[in-house]
Amino acid sequence: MQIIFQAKDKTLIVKLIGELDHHVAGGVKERIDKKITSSNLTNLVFDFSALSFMDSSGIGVVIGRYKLVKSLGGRTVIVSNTKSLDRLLNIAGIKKIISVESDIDGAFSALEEG
Amino acid sequence: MQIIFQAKDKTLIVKLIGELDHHVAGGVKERIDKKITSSNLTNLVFDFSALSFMDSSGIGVVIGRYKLVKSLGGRTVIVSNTKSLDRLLNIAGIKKIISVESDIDGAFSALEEG
Amino acid sequence: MRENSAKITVMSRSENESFVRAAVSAFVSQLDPTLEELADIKTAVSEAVTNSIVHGYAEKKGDIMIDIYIKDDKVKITVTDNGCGIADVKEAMQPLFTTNTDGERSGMGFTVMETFMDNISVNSIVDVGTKVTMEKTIGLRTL
Amino acid sequence: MRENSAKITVMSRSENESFVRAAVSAFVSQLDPTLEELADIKTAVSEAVTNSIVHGYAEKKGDIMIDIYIKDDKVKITVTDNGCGIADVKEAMQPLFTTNTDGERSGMGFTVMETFMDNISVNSIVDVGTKVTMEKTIGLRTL
Ligand SMILES: Nc1ncnc2c1ncn2[C@@H]1O[C@H](COP(=O)(O)OP(=O)(O)O)[C@@H](O)[C@H]1O
Ligand SMILES: Nc1ncnc2c1ncn2[C@@H]1O[C@H](COP(=O)(O)OP(=O)(O)O)[C@@H](O)[C@H]1O
Repeated sequence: MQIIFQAKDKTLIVKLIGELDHHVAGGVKERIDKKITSSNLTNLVFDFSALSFMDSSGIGVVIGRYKLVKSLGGRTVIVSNTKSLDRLLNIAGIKKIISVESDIDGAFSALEEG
Repeated sequence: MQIIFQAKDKTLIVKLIGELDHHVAGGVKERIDKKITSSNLTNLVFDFSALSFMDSSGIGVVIGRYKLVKSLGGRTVIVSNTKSLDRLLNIAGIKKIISVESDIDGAFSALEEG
Repeated sequence: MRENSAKITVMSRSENESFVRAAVSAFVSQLDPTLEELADIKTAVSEAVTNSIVHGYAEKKGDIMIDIYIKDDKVKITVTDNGCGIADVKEAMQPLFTTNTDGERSGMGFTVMETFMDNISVNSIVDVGTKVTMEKTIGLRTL
Repeated sequence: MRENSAKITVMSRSENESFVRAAVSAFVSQLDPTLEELADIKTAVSEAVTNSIVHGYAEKKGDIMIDIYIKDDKVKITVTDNGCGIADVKEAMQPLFTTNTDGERSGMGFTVMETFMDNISVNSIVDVGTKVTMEKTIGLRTL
């Protein structure tokens, strides 16, 4: 699992490349949490456009980070454009609490509207 | 296994795409033999540049076709550009009887020299 | 396609989650599934195998058996462990139910399996183990 | 990487040759091999599995067991069948030797296994079966 961090305005963009499963979930959580708590960035964008696999372990990653960012006064948005991932986010009820956009521009629009 | 046949001058070019193993070898032999015997083409070029896998079952495919073409008065040349395939052709002693070229142009030069 | 089967046994190590997904995916490919069907199956299998590692064996080590059986356009997959077992299967299968206390698990594993496969059944005996059976028909369009 | 192992059992059907290659490849990937090392291993395993199908079981059906064991930078793979066995293993391993009569086989299977792996050993008992054990160290540069 490769993680690319990028900062834009007050938002941290976390791009995950590869397969997000239970095996890598712990490390991914740790690295993202470190980045969030050590920066002054408020919002979080999960960029899942380069994710080739995710199961419910990834749901845990998303929800935990959503809660952390919320406790710091920020908002979370997900970028996703694959059907399987979309269904997973739907089943897990993620879409009710986090908006899912098809690209980064959409994500920033959603943050601004928010 | 996908097979693409192409004729150029008096030469039949057989391009194999995918994995050449025992499972597909029988069908591949049959289709190539049919093409050779039903056409007036003399020489054979095996284009292995799009082959993602080959084991000794492929050696059987090559040797059998080499013999058939030879019996009809023609010559056989192989196009190959991967290291693993090169080693396989080496071990099997194919390189002593069939010239192996890195591209189609090289294959036709080899046929002309022949 | 008549019928074909394969059995995979791995140690309960999380490295093997991706291996099992890749292996199951390679075997099921014989049925020429769509990328989405393949993703569904990989996700469901990943949930079951992860459960055997995380819950079934927890800190211990043991074997996980994955049986794949295909017949015509149907695939049947069982994931079996000899772990701690589940006392109340019905409760365990409720969405959001989890016995995990550190907040790492979402409690959505069984729900994902149920949604991504056509049907799933769970057999479990406490201290003996758990067997999850999942089936899916390939090429079945949801209307 | 400490150690890890997996066991795959398939029916002796030629469709399973590509499945076993894909599965072994996915498991061995844990050692981060080069593409060439992976191709070597896939080729050697493909030879052994094909032999079990073509020679070991011939027209009959039976199971083929593939055991993969990795430790540090070493991979050990055994391919076992309960087929007809080999009467004279030394002779069978000679380059170009084949009992195949219709000219379909090249007699180079064992030679390929020997060349692409660091070492190979063959245990066989007539009417009981054959077990081929192959080892390779990953990251070992040939000088
Ligand atoms: N193989 C298993 N062995 C023992 N318990 C299991 C197994 N699979 C599931 N469980 C139990 O069922 C509960 C619900 O599982 P699941 O829906 O996958 O959610 P999660 O894995 O996120 O907890 C688990 O928390 C666990 O208590
Ligand atoms: N698993 C096996 N069971 C029985 N006989 C085998 C097995 N593997 C190899 N053999 C015997 O050894 C011979 C040589 O094998 P190999 O070098 O792979 O060449 P090929 O498969 O082309 O014949 C085979 O022709 C066969 O007689």
